[in-house]
This record gives sequence, C-alpha cells and structure tokens, in this order.
Amino acid sequence: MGIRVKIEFLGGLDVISSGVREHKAVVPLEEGEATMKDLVEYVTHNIISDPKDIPVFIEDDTVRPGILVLINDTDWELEGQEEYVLESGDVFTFTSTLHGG
Amino acid sequence: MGIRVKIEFLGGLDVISSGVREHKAVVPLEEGEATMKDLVEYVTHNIISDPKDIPVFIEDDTVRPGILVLINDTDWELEGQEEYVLESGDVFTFTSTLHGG
Amino acid sequence: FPKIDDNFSLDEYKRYGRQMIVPDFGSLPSQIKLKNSSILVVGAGGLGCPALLYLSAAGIGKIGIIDDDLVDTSNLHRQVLHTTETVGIHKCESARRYINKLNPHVVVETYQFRLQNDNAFDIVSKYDLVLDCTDTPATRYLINDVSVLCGKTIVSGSGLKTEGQLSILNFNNKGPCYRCFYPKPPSPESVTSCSDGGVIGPVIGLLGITMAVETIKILTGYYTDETFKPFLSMYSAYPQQQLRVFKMRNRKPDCAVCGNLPQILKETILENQIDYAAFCGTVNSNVL
Amino acid sequence: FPKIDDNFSLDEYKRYGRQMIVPDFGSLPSQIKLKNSSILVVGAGGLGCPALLYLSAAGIGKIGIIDDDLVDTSNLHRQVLHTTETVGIHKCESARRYINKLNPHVVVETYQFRLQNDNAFDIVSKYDLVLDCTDTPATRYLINDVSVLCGKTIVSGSGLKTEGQLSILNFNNKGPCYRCFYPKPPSPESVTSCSDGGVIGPVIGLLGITMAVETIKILTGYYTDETFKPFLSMYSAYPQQQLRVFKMRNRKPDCAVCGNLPQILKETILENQIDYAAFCGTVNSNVL
Ligand SMILES: [Zn+2]
Ligand SMILES: [Zn+2]
Repeated sequence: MGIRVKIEFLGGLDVISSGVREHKAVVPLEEGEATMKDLVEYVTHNIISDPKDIPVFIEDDTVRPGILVLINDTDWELEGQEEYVLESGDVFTFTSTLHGG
Repeated sequence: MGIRVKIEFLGGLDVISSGVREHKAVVPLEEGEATMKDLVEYVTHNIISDPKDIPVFIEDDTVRPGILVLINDTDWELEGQEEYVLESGDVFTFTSTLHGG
Repeated sequence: FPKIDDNFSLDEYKRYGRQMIVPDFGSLPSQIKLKNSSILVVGAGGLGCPALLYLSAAGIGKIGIIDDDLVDTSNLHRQVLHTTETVGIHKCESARRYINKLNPHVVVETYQFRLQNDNAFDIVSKYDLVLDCTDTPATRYLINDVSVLCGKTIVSGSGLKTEGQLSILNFNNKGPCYRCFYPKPPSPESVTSCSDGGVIGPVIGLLGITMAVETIKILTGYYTDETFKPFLSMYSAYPQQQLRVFKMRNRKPDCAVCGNLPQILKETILENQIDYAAFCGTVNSNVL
Repeated sequence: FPKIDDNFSLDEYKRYGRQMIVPDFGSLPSQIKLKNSSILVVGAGGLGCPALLYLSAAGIGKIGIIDDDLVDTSNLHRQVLHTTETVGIHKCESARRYINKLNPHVVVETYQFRLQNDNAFDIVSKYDLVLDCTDTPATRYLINDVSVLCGKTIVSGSGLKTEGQLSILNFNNKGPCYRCFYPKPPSPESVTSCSDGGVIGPVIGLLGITMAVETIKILTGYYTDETFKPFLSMYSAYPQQQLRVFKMRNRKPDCAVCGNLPQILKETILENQIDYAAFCGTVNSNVL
C-alpha cells in the first residue's frame, strides 16, 4: 500500500536531493496512521542524497529554523505541524527562506 | 447529483459575470454523460448575467475566437475540445486574449 | 575596454559575474552566448522598457528597437525607461540613450518607424530572436508571420489593466505560433489597448520582465527541442498576485503560416495580399 | 506645475490617467491616496531599483531611500536604476537623480548610511509604509522590529539565484510579522546574499516589481482587515516561471515583538540589548 504524495524543495533546498526539485514518493505507511513527523523522517532517510546534508534539513529533531513547511500550499502551523495526518495526493513543500536583495 | 466544478474568467472576461472571477457550480447532469459542449451551454445560460453579453462569449455556436479555454490548466485542444467529458472537481478557465503592451 | 581573454574585458567580467555564478544560467559559455546574440524588441513601451532594461544589463550583444512613437507624459507611469526629459522624442532614441549609459557593451540599433509588410523581412532577418512588445493584434500577426517565415523564435507578452500573458512562439521553428493559438483574429470591437483600457504600471512591467527571463533562457540554450513544452502563462495582480502556467497545444498541421500547406508566404506579405490592419482592426499609431 | 483643482496639475492627470481608469485601482480617490502617502525603501539594490522606478512613476507623494552603499559595476546587471555614469556614487543619490527625471512630482529623501538600532525609529516613524529591499537577515529583523513598534506595514521581498519570495508583514498592526514566520534566526552559515550566491537580474527585478504592486494595493486601500489573509508568495524562474501563493499563519500570540507579552521594546533596541549583527551573522556592508 503506502501513501502517494508529492514532495517539493524550493528556495535552493534541492541541494539536499541532488538538485531534484520535485519528488513523487510513496510513504510506506498506512493512510490514517502516518503523520507529518513520519514524512519528515521519510524525507531525512529516503530523499536526502548525502547523510552529510541532514543538518541542512533537521535541527533539534525537527525541521531547521528558516525552512518553511507547506502542506498543500498552506503553512503547516495551520495544519497541526508534526501531528498532521497524511493523505494520498498531498503536496508537501519545503522551502528555504531567501534573504538576498 | 450533478457535477461539481470550478469555472474561472480571466483576462477581463469576468465582465460577462458581473465581475465575479471564480464560480463554484454544480452542472445538473450525470457524470460520464456531460461534455464540454454542455458546460459551455451551462455557462451561457446560468452564469452570464446579462443575455446581451452572450455574443462576447459565443460566436457561431462555439466559444468566440480570442477566448482560450483551459481544462485543468490545459488547452482544451489537447483534451478533445467540446467532446471532453466533465468530471467532478474539474477546473474550467476561460480567458480573453490580451493585446496591450 | 580592452579584452583580457578571447571573450570579455575586465569590466564585463565584473558586470556579469553575479549572474554567471547562478547554476541554472550556465556560467561563462552562457554569457558568451548572450554576447553573440542579437534580439529585436518591437515596441519600446510598457513591455519593451523593462525588457530592454534587464536584457541590456544582462549583456545581450546587439539589441534592435523598432517603434515609431514619441514619448508622451501619459506613458511615464509605466514606460520607466523614458523620463520627463525625453518627452517628445522618439521612444527608440530615448531607450537607446539610457541603454548606452547602463551598459556601453551593448550595440543598439533603432528603427524610428512602424514595422510593416514592406520592411519587416529585412529587419527581422537580421536578429536571432524577436520580442513582441506591441499593443495591437494587427502587429502581433505581422510579427508572427514574418518571424515564422524567417525562422525566428518569438517571446510574446501582453497585458491590460491588472493582468498579463506570456508565451514563447515558433520555438526553434517547431513550437506553435500565434496563429496556431489564434487562427481567427478577434473582431476589432473586442480589442482594447493599454491606452484605451488602462494598465497598472508594475503589472505591465512585470510582464516585460518575464519576457526578459524567457529570452535569457532561450538564448542560453536552457530549452531544447526535447524539453520545450508549449505554454501560455497568465499573470493576475488581483486579488493576489499569481503567475500560472497553462499547457498549450502543439503546432497545428493546418496553420496558415507554420502548417504543412501554408497559405501565407513571404510573397503574400510583400505584395500586400494580407492587409494586417484591415483584417483585425485599425492600427492605432499611438500604441505600438 | 500649477494645480487645476484641489488635487493635481494637468501634468499629473496626464501622467496617471492610464492607471486611474483601471477599475481595481480605484480611480481618483486612489491616486490622491498615493499622492498623500510616504514610503521608506530600505536598500536601493536589486529589489529597490525596480520598486523605486514603478512606485515613483505611479505617483507616491514622498519616497525615502536608505542605503549606505556605493554603485559598483558588479551591481549593474540587476540594479538598473544605476548606470555606468553613477558608479562610485551613493546608490541613494543615483536613485534620486533618476527619480527626479522620471517623475518630478515625487519628493525624494535620502539617507546615505546604514539603518541601525540608534537611527531606525527616527527614520521609520516618518513614513507610512516600509519596503524591505535588504540583503541580510540582521537588517530584516531590525526593520521588522522597528516597523512593528512604530505601527508600520512592511512589504518584504527577497531573492537569490533563480527564485524569490514576497510577503506583507505586520499588515495594519494585525497581520503576522517576520518573527511570527521566523521566531529563530537562521545560522550565519546558512545565509547566502545575492553578491555571494548570485542572482539573475530580471529574477530579482520581478520580485521588486511584485513589491511595487503590493505597495499600491496597500496604499490604495485594496486590502482591509477583513479581506487581508497572511501569505508568502514564491517565484521560481526555472523550469517554468511561476508565482505561487502560500497561505500563512496568523500573528503568533507568543511572538517576541508583536505578541501579547513582547520582550522586544523600543528601549531594548535603543539600548543595543539586541545586537542584530551578532544574533544572525555579520552584516556585510556591501550587500544592503
Ligand atoms: Zn502556426
Ligand atoms: Zn510577530
């Protein structure tokens, strides 16, 4: 089974996945039981190409400050953050904050 | 019953629907039997506010030249044009062509 | 500016350094491609001004500008390359003066008249790529037909009020052209120009900038026959700013100019068998 | 330019006519609002240049520009308000010269130094709205904190390489602020500026123009407390140009500056208890 989702990296965060901006993934868990915490773990272990890059994505056991997390184009703060329950078809976007001007 | 769809007017075409750009509509037909031709008819009779504006939308029994028709963000020419079979959740976009510069 | 290698002077390396280090741009080879490229900007108005600013700044080698219009005060809210000081002079001359100050490495050629059936082939054939920054359907069809027949890719932008559209036409002589999208010209009554319908300055400015981005992508070879997909992008400023991409049809086999049996040929145009002004409304000389 | 009625001269009516007829703009009352508005543009670089061009052209009454940097040749591929002729002079002076030519009806004030703890309140409090066109997180936090404490809405843009972000912060003292979005500053190693990471000129130009559009919408009263929804827009130039809107969190009750029990106060900043440079990496004087 598994949950089919789309995972995107924007704002230069695709460096952690060898420059690939968009991933179609099947999270190998039961729909209704998997949360955002599981997705972050899935990304950490299955999508980040080089383990050296994990600290670019994770700090203190959660997504690093400066990275915005969007669930279907909505800030994860409005969706329960790590408790959000994954659904098939969800789009998860991780974007670095840009500072340049 | 009916088919729930979203209908958008862009490029100034919202003049035909009293300035409303986005419509949620239920087309009162059976899913699987209704085509794009029915949708265009539905728009003509149920969304255009003033019958005087029908010629802005329809010419020679089809959508007027200069109006692009998109089905889920794809040119209707790639989707069978008037033969496309409507599905619940579809987004139909009608946009005037802009000429200004 | 003496060259320090086969390609550039020190001034040019300084000037373009910050874009050459962007991975998608393609570093030095792409900068050389820009330098060796020539583009024709048709219309130095609301779209042409920002496109010219950013493309000359980026280091395109040669830029042609064609526009018969003079700078008017009513242009200045959106045509920001012109100023109060250049009101009354030709837009292409006003544009040339600023470009020379912004980037002296760019060769600018100006044509202070209208693009027409009898001059279009001579001018278009001199350039690698055409930016359609005009304001009337008639000129848009003329640019399309001549560019297709000369084998040039067109970057096409347009805007009105609070919205705009962007596309690449006749990409590498394989993508769809303006007539593939719009086989039948619109009726003259349905056409509104920026002067008639108004436009918010930065709205048309944004479209001009999206044209500059596409031009850079094409000239640096980002799109290939394999990766290019026909599109039309739609910008809306209200209620929230959005730029959406629509997937568009391919080249149409029955297109009158780029199809398998074209009815529109160089001779047809040169002999004025197509009266662009008549077939889609009068050309308003103020709005090119 | 003698006034022909209570509001404008004939030159101004000609100049702004084409935007006043756009229905969403709001006609004469909106033009009067722009004339009576003042904005502070922090940074006259890649974002500031296009924002300044289009906002001065649109007829904002008073524009303040703060930047301590001098024009450098390496800026010119993206900072198109400056030219080869103004290399070496202050960016705010270079910007002022062009704005005076583009629209003499705009009052321009320049501040040729860096925005800092000790001068920020005096300057920000003089304007209605602040555009954050800077290049370092440290200055972004300072602008945020001072603007929140002075009750000003911020239009915030940023960009790098081929992408950019746009937001409205502290809208009407009710919307979320920069610290609501980013309570913890990024580590200095993770921060890249346009000078370090590079940027494609029209990419940062496009972001500056989106800032001009939002500024016009705010100043003309398009957004109200009821209709404004916190957002962050994301522009990508590659593979296809897109501007997407993300729906963002509301103001956070525990925000350090705009929350219910703020720890950051005017005094905290004035007494240098917050060292912005130290808490999120050194400020590079070249990149403001
Ligand atoms: Zn064609
Ligand atoms: Zn806050």
